[in-house]
Amino acid sequence: MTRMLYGEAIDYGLGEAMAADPTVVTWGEDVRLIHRQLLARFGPDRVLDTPISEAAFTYAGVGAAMSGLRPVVEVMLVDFLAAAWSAVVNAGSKFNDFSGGKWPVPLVVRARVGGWYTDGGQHEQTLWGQLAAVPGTTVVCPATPDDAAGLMLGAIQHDGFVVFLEHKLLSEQFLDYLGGSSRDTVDFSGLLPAAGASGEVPEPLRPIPFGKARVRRDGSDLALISVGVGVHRCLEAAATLSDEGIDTAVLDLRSIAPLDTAAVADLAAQCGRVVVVDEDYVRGGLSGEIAALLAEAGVPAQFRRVAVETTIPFAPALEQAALPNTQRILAAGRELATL
Amino acid sequence: MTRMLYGEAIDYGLGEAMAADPTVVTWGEDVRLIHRQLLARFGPDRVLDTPISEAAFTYAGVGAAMSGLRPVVEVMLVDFLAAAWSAVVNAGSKFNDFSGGKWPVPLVVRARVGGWYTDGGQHEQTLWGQLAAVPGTTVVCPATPDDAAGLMLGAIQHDGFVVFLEHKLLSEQFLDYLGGSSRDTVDFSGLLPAAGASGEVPEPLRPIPFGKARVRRDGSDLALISVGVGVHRCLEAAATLSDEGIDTAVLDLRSIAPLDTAAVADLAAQCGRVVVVDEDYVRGGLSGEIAALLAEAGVPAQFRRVAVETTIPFAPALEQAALPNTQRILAAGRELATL
Amino acid sequence: MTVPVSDGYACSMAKRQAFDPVQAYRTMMRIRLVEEALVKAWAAGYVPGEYHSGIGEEGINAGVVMHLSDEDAMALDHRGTGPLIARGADPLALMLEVMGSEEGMNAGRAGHMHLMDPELHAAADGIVGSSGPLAVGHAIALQRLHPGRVAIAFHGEAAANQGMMMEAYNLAAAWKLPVVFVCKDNRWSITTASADVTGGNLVARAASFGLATAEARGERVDEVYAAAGKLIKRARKGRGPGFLFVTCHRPGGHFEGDPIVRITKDPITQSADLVRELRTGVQGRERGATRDTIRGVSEIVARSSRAMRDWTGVARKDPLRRARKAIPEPTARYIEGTESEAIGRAAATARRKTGSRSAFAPDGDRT
Amino acid sequence: MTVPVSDGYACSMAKRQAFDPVQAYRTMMRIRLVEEALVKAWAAGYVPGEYHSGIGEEGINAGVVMHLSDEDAMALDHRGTGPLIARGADPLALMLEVMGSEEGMNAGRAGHMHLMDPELHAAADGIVGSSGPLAVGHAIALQRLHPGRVAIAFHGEAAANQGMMMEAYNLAAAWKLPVVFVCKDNRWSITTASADVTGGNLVARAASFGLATAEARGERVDEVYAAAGKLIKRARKGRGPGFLFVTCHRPGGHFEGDPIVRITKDPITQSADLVRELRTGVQGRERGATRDTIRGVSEIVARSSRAMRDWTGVARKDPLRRARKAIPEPTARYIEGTESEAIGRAAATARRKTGSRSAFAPDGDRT
Ligand SMILES: Cc1ncc(C[n+]2csc(CCOP(=O)(O)OP(=O)(O)O)c2C)c(N)n1
Ligand SMILES: Cc1ncc(C[n+]2csc(CCOP(=O)(O)OP(=O)(O)O)c2C)c(N)n1
Ligand SMILES: [Mg+2]
Ligand SMILES: [Mg+2]
Repeated sequence: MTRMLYGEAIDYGLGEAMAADPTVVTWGEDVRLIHRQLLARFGPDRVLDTPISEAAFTYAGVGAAMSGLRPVVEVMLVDFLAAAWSAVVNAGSKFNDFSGGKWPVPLVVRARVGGWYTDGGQHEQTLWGQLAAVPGTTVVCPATPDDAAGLMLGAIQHDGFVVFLEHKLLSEQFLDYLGGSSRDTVDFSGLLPAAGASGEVPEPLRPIPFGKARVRRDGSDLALISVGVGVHRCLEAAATLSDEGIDTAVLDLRSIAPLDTAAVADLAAQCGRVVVVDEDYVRGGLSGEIAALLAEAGVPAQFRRVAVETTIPFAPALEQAALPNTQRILAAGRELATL
Repeated sequence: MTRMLYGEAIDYGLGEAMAADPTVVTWGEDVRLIHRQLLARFGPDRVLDTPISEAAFTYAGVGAAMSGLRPVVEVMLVDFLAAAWSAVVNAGSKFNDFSGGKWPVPLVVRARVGGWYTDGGQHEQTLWGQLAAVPGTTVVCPATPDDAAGLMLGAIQHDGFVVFLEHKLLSEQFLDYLGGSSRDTVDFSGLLPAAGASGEVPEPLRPIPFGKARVRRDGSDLALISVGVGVHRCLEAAATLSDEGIDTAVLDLRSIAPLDTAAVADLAAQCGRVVVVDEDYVRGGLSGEIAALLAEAGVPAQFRRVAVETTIPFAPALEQAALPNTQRILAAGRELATL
Repeated sequence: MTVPVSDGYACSMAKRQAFDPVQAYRTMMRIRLVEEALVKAWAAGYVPGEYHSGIGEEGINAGVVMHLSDEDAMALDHRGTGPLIARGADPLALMLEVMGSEEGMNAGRAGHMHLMDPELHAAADGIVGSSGPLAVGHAIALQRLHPGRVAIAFHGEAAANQGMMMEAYNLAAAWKLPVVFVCKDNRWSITTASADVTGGNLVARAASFGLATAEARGERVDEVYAAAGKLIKRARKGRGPGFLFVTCHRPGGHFEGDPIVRITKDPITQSADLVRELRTGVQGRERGATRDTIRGVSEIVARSSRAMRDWTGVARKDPLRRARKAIPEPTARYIEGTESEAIGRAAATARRKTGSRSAFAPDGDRT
Repeated sequence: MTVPVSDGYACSMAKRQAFDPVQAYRTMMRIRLVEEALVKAWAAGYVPGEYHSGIGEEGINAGVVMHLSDEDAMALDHRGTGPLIARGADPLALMLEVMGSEEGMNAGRAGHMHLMDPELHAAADGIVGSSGPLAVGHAIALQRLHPGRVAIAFHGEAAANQGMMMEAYNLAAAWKLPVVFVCKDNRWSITTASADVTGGNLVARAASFGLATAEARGERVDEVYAAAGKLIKRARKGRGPGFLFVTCHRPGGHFEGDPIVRITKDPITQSADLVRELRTGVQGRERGATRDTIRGVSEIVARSSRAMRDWTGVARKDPLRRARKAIPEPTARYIEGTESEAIGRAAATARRKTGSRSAFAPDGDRT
C-alpha cells in the first residue's frame, strides 16, 4: 500500500500498464506537461501532445486500437468530447459490433468531468449518462485513489471501448494545472473530499472489474446511490442523517455502464428508500436508469433524485446550489424518511 | 383539413412560417433538392445547401439565431448530428442561460431519426434521450402529419432552442430520396404505419404547444407510452391486447423534453401497468426518465421497457428484432398482465 | 465457392514496382462485376437499404490498392466495395453481407457501409470524413509497430469539407505519419455540386497543411498507379503523409435510385413529375415573391441538367475501356470470361442464400 | 459608477477612416487596466475559477474593434475582455461578472468565458474553435438583414486546428459571407508550442480556402488597424470573407497561474520541484528505457526554456509602449490618469460588491 493522490493514482495505473505493455501509448492536449512523470519515464514517443482537434485525435484512437495499439486518448474535459462525439457514438462503441465481433477496439478515452471549482456551465459537465447510453461503451468514474488506479489498469487491459472519467475536484493534477497552487487566496478545502483526493493504493496493483459497485457505508433505512464526488457528499450526508436516526447506506457505483444492478436492487430492497445523487443532468442520466431497474425488478422503494437540473451557472453560490450538494441530499433523505 | 404526407406536412409548417416571417431560413445538406417545393416557393436565398460540415453549419445556426434570423438547420440524420454535438450541448442549449436570459437563441435543428428501413447501426439511431438530457433543449418527435406540421410551426415560433426530430420511416420525402420509389421490388408497406405516413392536417395551421402528450387510445389495464413510430407499433399491439382482454391505452408523448409528466402519471395511475416503448437506447433514454417520474410521483405501477439494447444490426431480421417491434410490445404487455 | 485471390490480384503486387496492365485490368474487371451484380441485386430487392456503388472509380481503387499488402491499412468510406475486392476480399462473403445475410462477411451486422475485414486490415465507415482520422490512427500504430507500412484513407471530394478530415490532414503532417489520403473527385456530394459548397482548391488546401500532393485522372489506372506509387513510397520511407487527388466519372450518381439520376435517366416522365410538384409548391397557399420562385425553379432545373451532363455515361471516361486497350485482346477476353464466371457464380449463390424477399415484414423477415 | 464610453472609444469610430492614435491608446490603456485589475483580483481570490487575460493582445483588439459599430457582430473566444472593453462594454458589469457576482453583466451565469452583451452584439464562448462558425452564423444574418455590416471571429492560432474552425473558413468562402477571422498568434496552445502540432502555415491554409488574407504585427496597433481595415472594408462591400493573421507577445502565459509561467517566473524553486518530481516519476517502479527518459526529461526542460524565451516580458513588444510614443506625452498622461481613475474605481467597487471570500464552502458561499 502506498498513499497517493487521485490523479497520481490514475497515472500509476496507466504507468503500470505502459511498463508491462509497449503498445500502450497516450495522447491528448498538453499531456506531456500534465503527465510529465509519465513523459519522463516512457519518453515522448509514448506520451504525445495533440493539436486542438478532438474529433480527429479521438477517431485516431479508434484506428490505432484497430491496428494493434492500446491507446489512452485524453480529452481534457468531457465537455470538449462533445466535439468528438461521433468518435464515441458512431465508432469506438460500434465497430466491434459492426465487424460481427471480429475486430475489437481496445481504446480508453480518458476525460475529466465535474464541477465545484467554479469553471462555468461549459467546463463542468459530467455527461456520463449520455455516454452510458451508447451500447458497446463501458463508462467508469472512480471516487477514490485505489479505485482510480485499479479501474485505469482494468480499462487498459479490457478488449473493448472504455470511457474513463476523472473527477476534476479530486484531481490534484488538474487543480494544479489550472493554477490552483499558485494562489493561496483561494481555498478549496471546504469542498474537497479528503478521502477522495488522497488514499491508500495497493501494490502490486490489480485491475478492478467493471460493473461492481462498492458499499461505502451500510445502513437499513435509506440508500444513497452515487458515483464520483457525489459518493463523498453522500457519505457526509449519511453521517448526519444517521446521527438523526436515519440509518443511511452509501453505494458507490464506480461503473456507470455496466451498472451493478444486483447491488442497487439489493440495497434498495434492504432500505426501502433510495436517493440517487448524480452530478449529471437529471434527464438522460444515471438516475432514471436506477429508477427503471428498480421498477423492472419490482423493488418498491421511495425514490428521490438529487441531480443537475439547469445549465450550471458560474457564480459560486449559484453553481453549488445547482450541483448535488450535501444540503440537497439531506433534504431529500429527510423527506423520504417521513414518508 | 387537407390530407398530407408526413414529410410534406413538416414542410407545410415550415413553409407557413417562412411565408409569415422573412427571417425564417433553412439550410442543410441537399435541402434544395429534398425540399424543392420550398426552394421553388421561397428561392435560393432562403433554402441553402451546405457543405458536409455539420459542426460549423449547426453552430452557424446558433450565431444566426443570435443575430436576428430564425434558422431551421437541417441535419440529414441525427447520427450525423454527433459531429455537431458541441453545438447542441455547449451552445444552442446554453447561450441564453449564459447570457443571464438576455440573449435568446430561436434556433430549430431539424434532424431525421429512426430505423426499420435497413440502414445499419450508424444511420438509424434516435438519440432523443441524449438530446433531452441537456437543459435548455426542447425535443419533439411527431407521429402523425397534423402533429408534424403543428409542432414545426410551434418550434419556429418558439424563442428557444428546439430539436425537431422527423422519423424517417414516416417520411415519404426521405424514403423517396433514398431511392425508395425507384424500385418496386422492395415493399415497406408491412412496416409503414398508415396513420403516421399520411393524415389530415388542419388549415389554417396552429402551433402545437410543447409538453402536451396525446392519448391515442384509452384503456384501463395497461398503458403503452411511446413517441414517433413507436406510437403506431403500440396502437397495433393495443388492438391485439384488447382483443385478448387487456384493455390497453396508448399515450403519444410528442415532446420528449419537456415531458408531459402529468399525463404520464395519470395514465400510469389509471392502468397500474406501464410499458415504455422507446426506439432510443434503453439507457440514458426516455424510458428511465418515465420510471423516475413515476417513482418520484409515488405512482406504483408494474413497469417494463421495450427499447434498443444493442448496436442496431444491418440484416433486416436482426434489425427488426433489435427495434421495439410489435411482438416485443405484446410480450411485455402480456407479461405485465399476468402479474 | 471460393474465388482464388492468390494469383494475380492487387494484393499480391505490393512488392512489384512496374505497373502491370493485366493485373490492373483483372482487378478492375472484378470490381466492376461485383458492383454490377450488387446494383442489379439492389434493383431486384436483394439489397435492402441503400447501396453506394463505385462504378467509375475502379481506376482509382485498383491503381492505389495494387501498391498495398495485408499489413498496410485501409480506411474506407461508404464506397468500400472496390478497394476491398481489389485487396482480395471474398466476393461471396461481401455480397452476402451487403444483401443482409447472417452468413456475410460481418455476420449481417455491417451492411455495405461497415464492411470490415481485419485480415485485410481494411474497414469501411459511413460517417463522411471519418476515414481520414481513422487512417491517421492506423498510421500511428503502423509507424510504431510495423515501420514501412502505410495507411490509406479513401474519401470523396465533399468529405474534404468535414472538420475531422481537415484535422486529420493537420495531424498527419504534424506527426509525419505514413498515411496517404486518396481524394476521389466525382464533383458531387449526393445531389449538391461540390464546387458550390467548397472554397478554394482542394489540392492547394491539402498542400497548405504540409501534405505532399499528387494528381491523376481516374480513368487512367496507370496514371493513378504512378501518382499513388510516389506518395506511398515516400510515406513508407518515413518521409511524411501524402494527398492524392483523382478525378473520376461516376455515371451512377450517388446511390442506387439517386433522385437526380432518376430525372436524368427518364427525363420525360420525371421532369413532368418535377414540374407538377414544383408547381404545387409554388401555387398552393401564400407564395413567395415571383423573383424568388423563378430563381428557385431555375436552380433545380440547372442542377438536373448539370447532373445530366456529369452523369451520362461517357465511354471515354470509363477506366475499364481504356485499361482494356492496354492489354492483348485474348488476355482481356480470358479475364472477362473467368471473372464473369466466378463473380456470376458468387452473385447467384448470394441471391439463393438470401432468398427472394421483396416485402419487409415487421418481424424482420422478408417474404 | 459609469464610465463614459460615448466620447472616444473604439465603438464610435466605425465611420472614421483615418487611424486615430489617441483613441487607439486610450482604448488599449483601458483594456490593459481592466485586465490588470482582473489579474490582481484573481491572485487575491476575487476571481473564482480560471482567468485568461489578453495582456499583450491590446494592439489586436483595439486595431480591429476600432472599425466596428454596434450593429457589427463579434464572436469572441476565451479572451473576450479586450474586444468587449474596446467596444465600450461597462467595465464594472464585466468585472462583476468575472468575479462571479449576480450583479454582473450576465447575472453571474457566464463568468469570463461566456461574457455576452446583446447590445454590443458580442458574445464569448469557451469551446476553442466555436467563434469561427458562430461568426459565420452572425454573418449569414447580417448579410440578409443589414447588408454592409460585418462579423468578426477572434481566435488563437491553435484554434485553427479545430475542425469546426476550418469548416467555418470554407463555409464563409463558399457563401461569400461578410466575416473576418482574426487569428491571434502567440505561438502557444496552453503549454504546447503550436508549431509542434500544426502542419504548414496558417496564412497559406486560410488562403487555400479562398479567404482574402492580411498580416500584421500585434505590437503595432496602426499596422493592425490598417490590415483589418482592408479586410473589413472588402467584407462590408460584399466582396467576401477575410483572414487576418496577427502575431503577438503575451507574457502572461495561458491563464493566471499557468504552470509554465510559474516555472519561468520562479525558476529556482520551481525547477527544483520539477526535477524532484520527474525523478520520482523515473526512479519509482519499473522504469522505461534510459533513452526514453532522457528524451522525456529534455522535452520538458526544452519546453520550459522555450516558454521562458517567449514569455519573458519584452518591452519592445508591448503594444502600449509603442502606441504611447505615437502621441504627445501630456495626452498620454491625461488618458492614463482618467482611465486609471475610472477603472480603479470600478475594480474597487467590484471587489467590494463581491466581498473578500477566499474559502469556498459547500453551500456555495465564499467565506
Ligand atoms: C457526417 C455525415 N454527414 C452526411 C452524411 C450523408 N452523406 C453520405 S455520402 C455523402 C456525400 C459524400 O460526398 P463525397 O465525399 O464527395 O463522396 P461521394 O459520395 O461523392 O463518393 C453524404 C452527404 C454522412 N454519411 N455522414
Ligand atoms: C474544444 C476545446 N478544446 C480544448 C479546450 C481547452 N483550451 C482552452 S484554451 C486552449 C488553447 C487555445 O490556444 P489558442 O487558440 O492559440 O488561444 P490562446 O489561448 O493562445 O489565446 C485550450 C486547448 C477548449 N476550451 N475547448
Ligand atoms: Mg463526391
Ligand atoms: Mg495561442
